[in-house]
Amino acid sequence: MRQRLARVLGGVAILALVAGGAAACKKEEPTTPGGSTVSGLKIGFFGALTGDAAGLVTPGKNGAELAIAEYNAANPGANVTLVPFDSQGSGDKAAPLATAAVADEKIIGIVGPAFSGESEVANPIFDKAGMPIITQSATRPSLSGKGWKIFHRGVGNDLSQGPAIGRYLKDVAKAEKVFLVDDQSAYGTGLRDEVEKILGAAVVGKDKVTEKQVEFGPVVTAVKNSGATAVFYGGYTPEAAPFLKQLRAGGYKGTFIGGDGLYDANMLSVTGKADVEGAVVTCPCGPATAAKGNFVADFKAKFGTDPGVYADVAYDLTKVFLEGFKAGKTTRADMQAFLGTYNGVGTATGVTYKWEANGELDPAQVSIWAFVAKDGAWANPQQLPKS
Amino acid sequence: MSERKALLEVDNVTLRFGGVVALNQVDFTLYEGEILGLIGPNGAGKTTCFNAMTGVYLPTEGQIRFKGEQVSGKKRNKITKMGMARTFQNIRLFPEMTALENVLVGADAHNSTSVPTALLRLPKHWREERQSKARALELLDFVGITGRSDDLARNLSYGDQRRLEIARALATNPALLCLDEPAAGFNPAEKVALLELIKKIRDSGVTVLLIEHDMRLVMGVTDRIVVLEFGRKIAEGTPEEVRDNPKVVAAYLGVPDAA
Amino acid sequence: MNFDDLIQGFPDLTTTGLAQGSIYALVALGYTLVYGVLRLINFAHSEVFMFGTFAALWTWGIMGYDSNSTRPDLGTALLLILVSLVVASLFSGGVAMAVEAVAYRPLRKRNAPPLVFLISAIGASFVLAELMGAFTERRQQGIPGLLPGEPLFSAGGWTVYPLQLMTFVVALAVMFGLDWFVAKTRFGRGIRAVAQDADTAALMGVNKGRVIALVFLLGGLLAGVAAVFYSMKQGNTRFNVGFLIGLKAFSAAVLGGIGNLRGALVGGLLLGLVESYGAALFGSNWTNVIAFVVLLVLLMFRPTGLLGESLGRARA
Amino acid sequence: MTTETVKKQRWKLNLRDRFQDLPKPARIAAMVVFVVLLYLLPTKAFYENLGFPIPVGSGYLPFYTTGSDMAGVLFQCGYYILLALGLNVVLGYAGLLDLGFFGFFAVGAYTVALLTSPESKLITEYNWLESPWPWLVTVPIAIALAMLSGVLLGWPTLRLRGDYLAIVTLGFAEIIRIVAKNQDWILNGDRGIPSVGHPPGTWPDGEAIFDLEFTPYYWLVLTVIIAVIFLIRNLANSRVGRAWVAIREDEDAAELMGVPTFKFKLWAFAIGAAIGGLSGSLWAGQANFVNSNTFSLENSILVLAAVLLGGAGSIGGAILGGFIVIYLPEWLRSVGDVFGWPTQVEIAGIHIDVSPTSLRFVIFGALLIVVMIYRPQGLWPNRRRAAELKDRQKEVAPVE
Repeated sequence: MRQRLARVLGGVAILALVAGGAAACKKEEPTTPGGSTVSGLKIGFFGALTGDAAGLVTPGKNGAELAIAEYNAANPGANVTLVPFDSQGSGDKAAPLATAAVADEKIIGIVGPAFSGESEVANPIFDKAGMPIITQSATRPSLSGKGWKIFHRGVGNDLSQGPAIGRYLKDVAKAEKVFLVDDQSAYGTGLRDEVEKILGAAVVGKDKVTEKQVEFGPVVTAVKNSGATAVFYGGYTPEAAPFLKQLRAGGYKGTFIGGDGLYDANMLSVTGKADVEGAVVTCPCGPATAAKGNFVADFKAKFGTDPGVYADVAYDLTKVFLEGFKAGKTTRADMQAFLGTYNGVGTATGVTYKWEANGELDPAQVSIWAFVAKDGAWANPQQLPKS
Repeated sequence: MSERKALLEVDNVTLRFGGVVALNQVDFTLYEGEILGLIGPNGAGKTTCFNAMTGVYLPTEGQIRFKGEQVSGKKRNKITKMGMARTFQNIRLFPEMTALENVLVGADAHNSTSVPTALLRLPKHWREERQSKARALELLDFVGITGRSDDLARNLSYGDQRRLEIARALATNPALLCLDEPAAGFNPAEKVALLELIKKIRDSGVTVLLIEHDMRLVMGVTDRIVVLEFGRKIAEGTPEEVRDNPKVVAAYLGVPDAA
Repeated sequence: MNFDDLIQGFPDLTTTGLAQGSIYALVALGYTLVYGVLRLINFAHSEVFMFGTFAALWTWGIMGYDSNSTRPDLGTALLLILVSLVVASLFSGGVAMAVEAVAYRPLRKRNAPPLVFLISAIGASFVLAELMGAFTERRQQGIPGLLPGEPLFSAGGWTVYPLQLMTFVVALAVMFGLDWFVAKTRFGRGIRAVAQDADTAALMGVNKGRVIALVFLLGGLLAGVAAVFYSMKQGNTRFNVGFLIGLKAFSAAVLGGIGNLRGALVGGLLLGLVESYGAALFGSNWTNVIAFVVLLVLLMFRPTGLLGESLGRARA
Repeated sequence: MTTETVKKQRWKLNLRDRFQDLPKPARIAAMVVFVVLLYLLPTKAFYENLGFPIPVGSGYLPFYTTGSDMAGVLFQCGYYILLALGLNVVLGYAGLLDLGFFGFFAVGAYTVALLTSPESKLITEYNWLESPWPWLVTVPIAIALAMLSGVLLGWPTLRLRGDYLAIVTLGFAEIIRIVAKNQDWILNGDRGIPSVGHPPGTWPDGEAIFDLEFTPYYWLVLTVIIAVIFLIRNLANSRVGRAWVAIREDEDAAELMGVPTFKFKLWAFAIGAAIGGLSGSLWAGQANFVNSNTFSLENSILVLAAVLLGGAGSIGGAILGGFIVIYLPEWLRSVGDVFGWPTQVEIAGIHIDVSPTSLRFVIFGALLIVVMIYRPQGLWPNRRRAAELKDRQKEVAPVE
């Protein structure tokens, strides 16, 4: 009996496969061959959409989806689609996905790869195929030095932000005893190194945490024992929020500062209004503009949640590609050329996107701003001096 | 048989588990070429004694010497290699291996093929494999389960499993074969066949230590008998001597089993 | 190596360690109960715990408390905790029983070998975690601080917070309750009977299926209790929090002697303390390494854990 | 009932026994054809000529993973199959439950990365090396180091009983990962080691064979798998294999029959580790970049699932299992659009992503449960195991 059931299941599976083939037959090609139409173009989104790191990347994918939905609504018949490439954040999955993305000729550009590690694997493949990419969150400085022509970075790298945080602590917060914590990610460590260079002897203690860590009791104890008046956290919201919460619960009352990895709504909501109050984040992106107000509201309307980390950046970068489509850049080469000369301000982030030859944002355009959590919102934008 | 050579000496062995004394100064010697019966009522310490000999337990006091060498504390597989093999009271074959493979595991005790040799199929592998296989088939034949070499051990009949266990033990080329209640669960006809087999084994030059419950079997085949009760040796001698020993009669033959 | 931190912070590290260890112990009991009865590492137990954290989060949300709320007064806080304890326990217990019914019972009926259970458990764990991930969009969600944030007690560098005390006390109470339950009640006898010898117990009239379901329910209830305290302590939860806690709790169970209820308590607390001290000494990123090295070394010398195994032989 | 039994036997005859009954040349010919087919798997044309009608311009092909490069997926399958083969020696033959098997993969991958990358800290910081070594030279070193780590792990731990061994091995893999995670040490943590060397060789036109294109890597790993299968079979059908099975069946009896159990358990660990390390070194040769993200515990679990899904103790099972755990989730990426499955549903104002891509692990997990319930011996079981499990099922389950 069981055997029979098992065989029936097997049969069903085979039928499903065949049906897959048959269903595929029924599908008709939506666009006419010849390529005169701009309908049906695709943008890839490359990053961890499932797995542990997905929380850092899915908001960005939603941002990109929002941008495309808005574009399709405004341009009937454009029919742009977003193709997600779920790398699970790990290098071993990234390469076949990149190869598949390259193979789909309708894909004209890629937003991502989200992390620096997978960038190292995927970007050579994109480069060989001439597929323009703009990453929203891979901030490892060395990525721009690898000679990839297609590489564009939509945010400042670690070198632009780290020193600014250090100077903020030194000059604005006037902290004399600083405790540095990082999450051992390339991003977190990169920032910590730069901050440490600026602060020098003011660093009274250091500790490392690790991704997915939830218990920060020993770090809290160490911070309190060091007598630090400021804590720098290099890393992302998922660990920073509980860490800050436990710091406050442990009676720590000093400054808490982090980079743009913490600049998102989750940092506010997960930590909670009371505990996050006074926390400072920096970001190589501008303060809220009127347009940005729309972004947050639109995002919430579409997805039912506040935009998470990098949602705004991905939204703006997707729009850069969409502008390219609008300008008739429907091949990868055209798009690459288009990005090379692009100069415009993102509506969600307020960043001016203008790329140098190596793919970095024009340093003149990168300004680092600091925001302070106040009443459950990021407030008091303040531009930090460049040196 | 005037100059008898000692093969196994159990020298004043005491074994305690916590407060329980399982063996109390047990002392006997096993000579080459004989069949020695180790008997006693249930719980007398037969299997414990057995386990101490084969290295499963370490005696608390006393010594066990095999071919003049101390056994206690040696690794169990080393003891087997020295020439002591055993079967189990509750059959412990490798159920998912074929009968032939079971015997081969025993034969492997004296082979030295290890990973590098097997990996590259060096000549040594082939030679040992050929020799062992021939020997194993011979042994299956010897114990009388010739045709079943490719059957899984678990699929053999109970009696064949017992025989296979003996073949597996013989494959290790023992000087001493210890049989732990080999006739348990047998009908009279099977017991007779087993008796013949045990004699045949002895005639092939292997000394046999037989732990048995069935008096008739023990009387019929053994040269000498050692009787244990409550962990102590209460008698030792030829079957006739033992049978007439009042202590034994009281302790053992009085029980219903004697019938 | 940072001995200063260890010495200076010793009292505080001890309290944090014990509070964390209490949570490990509660989860470890779930592993130990199931292992004691079925000789099975219930891999999906970590997800049962994770569902508990969300049950607590949603309960508080429905009652009007999210991470942005101000702390309620003590009475309200206790009420909230009580309600969430009930809801989360029942929810986790239900999930645990569902896992048993879907992933294990059919295998038991077929008398499958232990490794097959392990894979089924891994499958169940994937399904539960990823379903919750899809349902919550893999977002981390904040959990309100309920108990007063001021120290209960602070003297000479030793601070104790209400939550820490409560975690510890409740965990101990629950565990003594369980110990009593297993030792003294009819159900408990059934559990011990099945743990010792399932077949004989069945012959003696113990309903094995019901005992096993009960064991899963108990494990789930305890995981739910742990989930509530964990949620309050960490102040957030996510679909993937189960794995690490599960791993630690399982280690704790092994440390104490798997299958042994008191062993789970001892193992949990010990692991909490070791991690706390170790993190101060070597840095928090080495926490897991320290935990595993301690486990390894201990198993070298006591191969069946501190208190030895066996639920069946737990003293009546 | 009887007809069913008869039918089943005939069905069985058709598959396995009939193959066995073929004359030897025919068997060899069939194997050769099969192997050639395996080498053709990455080519898209192969799927277009499978007999399914192919729609013009449609993205979907039956069995082809359109969401991810087919050759790339096959290469991943390849090194997972190797891992599964390695774990199969440890778990399937010797019966040792190793939950941290991916740790050996990490050892292999890092060894290759450290020795072949010009940006390795061995060169840039410690000056141990003058210049990077070629990939081919580092592979044996990687295997040897993985083997060594297997022995070092096994030496103290193999005395432990099954479940304890499981947790200890789990701990081992976790320790490797945390050590790898540490930025300041030689492995460079999350920043990783870029520009890892590739296998040697150039096409006639001077282009490197092993570059970004996946197909050659797949061919390489396939060749290695075939070689490894031969070697494992050599072991399995020898004194070593018999000793392993005997240990798995009854360790005490095996020892009393003269099997040096500890030695052979250690060998099983070492062989498994070596294959794991080999797999890691092949992956590193392709990956170009190695960092700590790859070595999560979930991967160890996945390998374990592969072995048991396929059928422990069976080489064919390990291959099938290793293939399925990678291929199935990847294939699911591409089937969603075909059936018109919605990508999102809204329940009570919450948007839930229900695309097969996002739910593929739910599906995979459910499949694990279903397979274990209906085929506990695995999909392609060792014949003996299957027999044993059937017997177990027949034994009366106690009254519930």
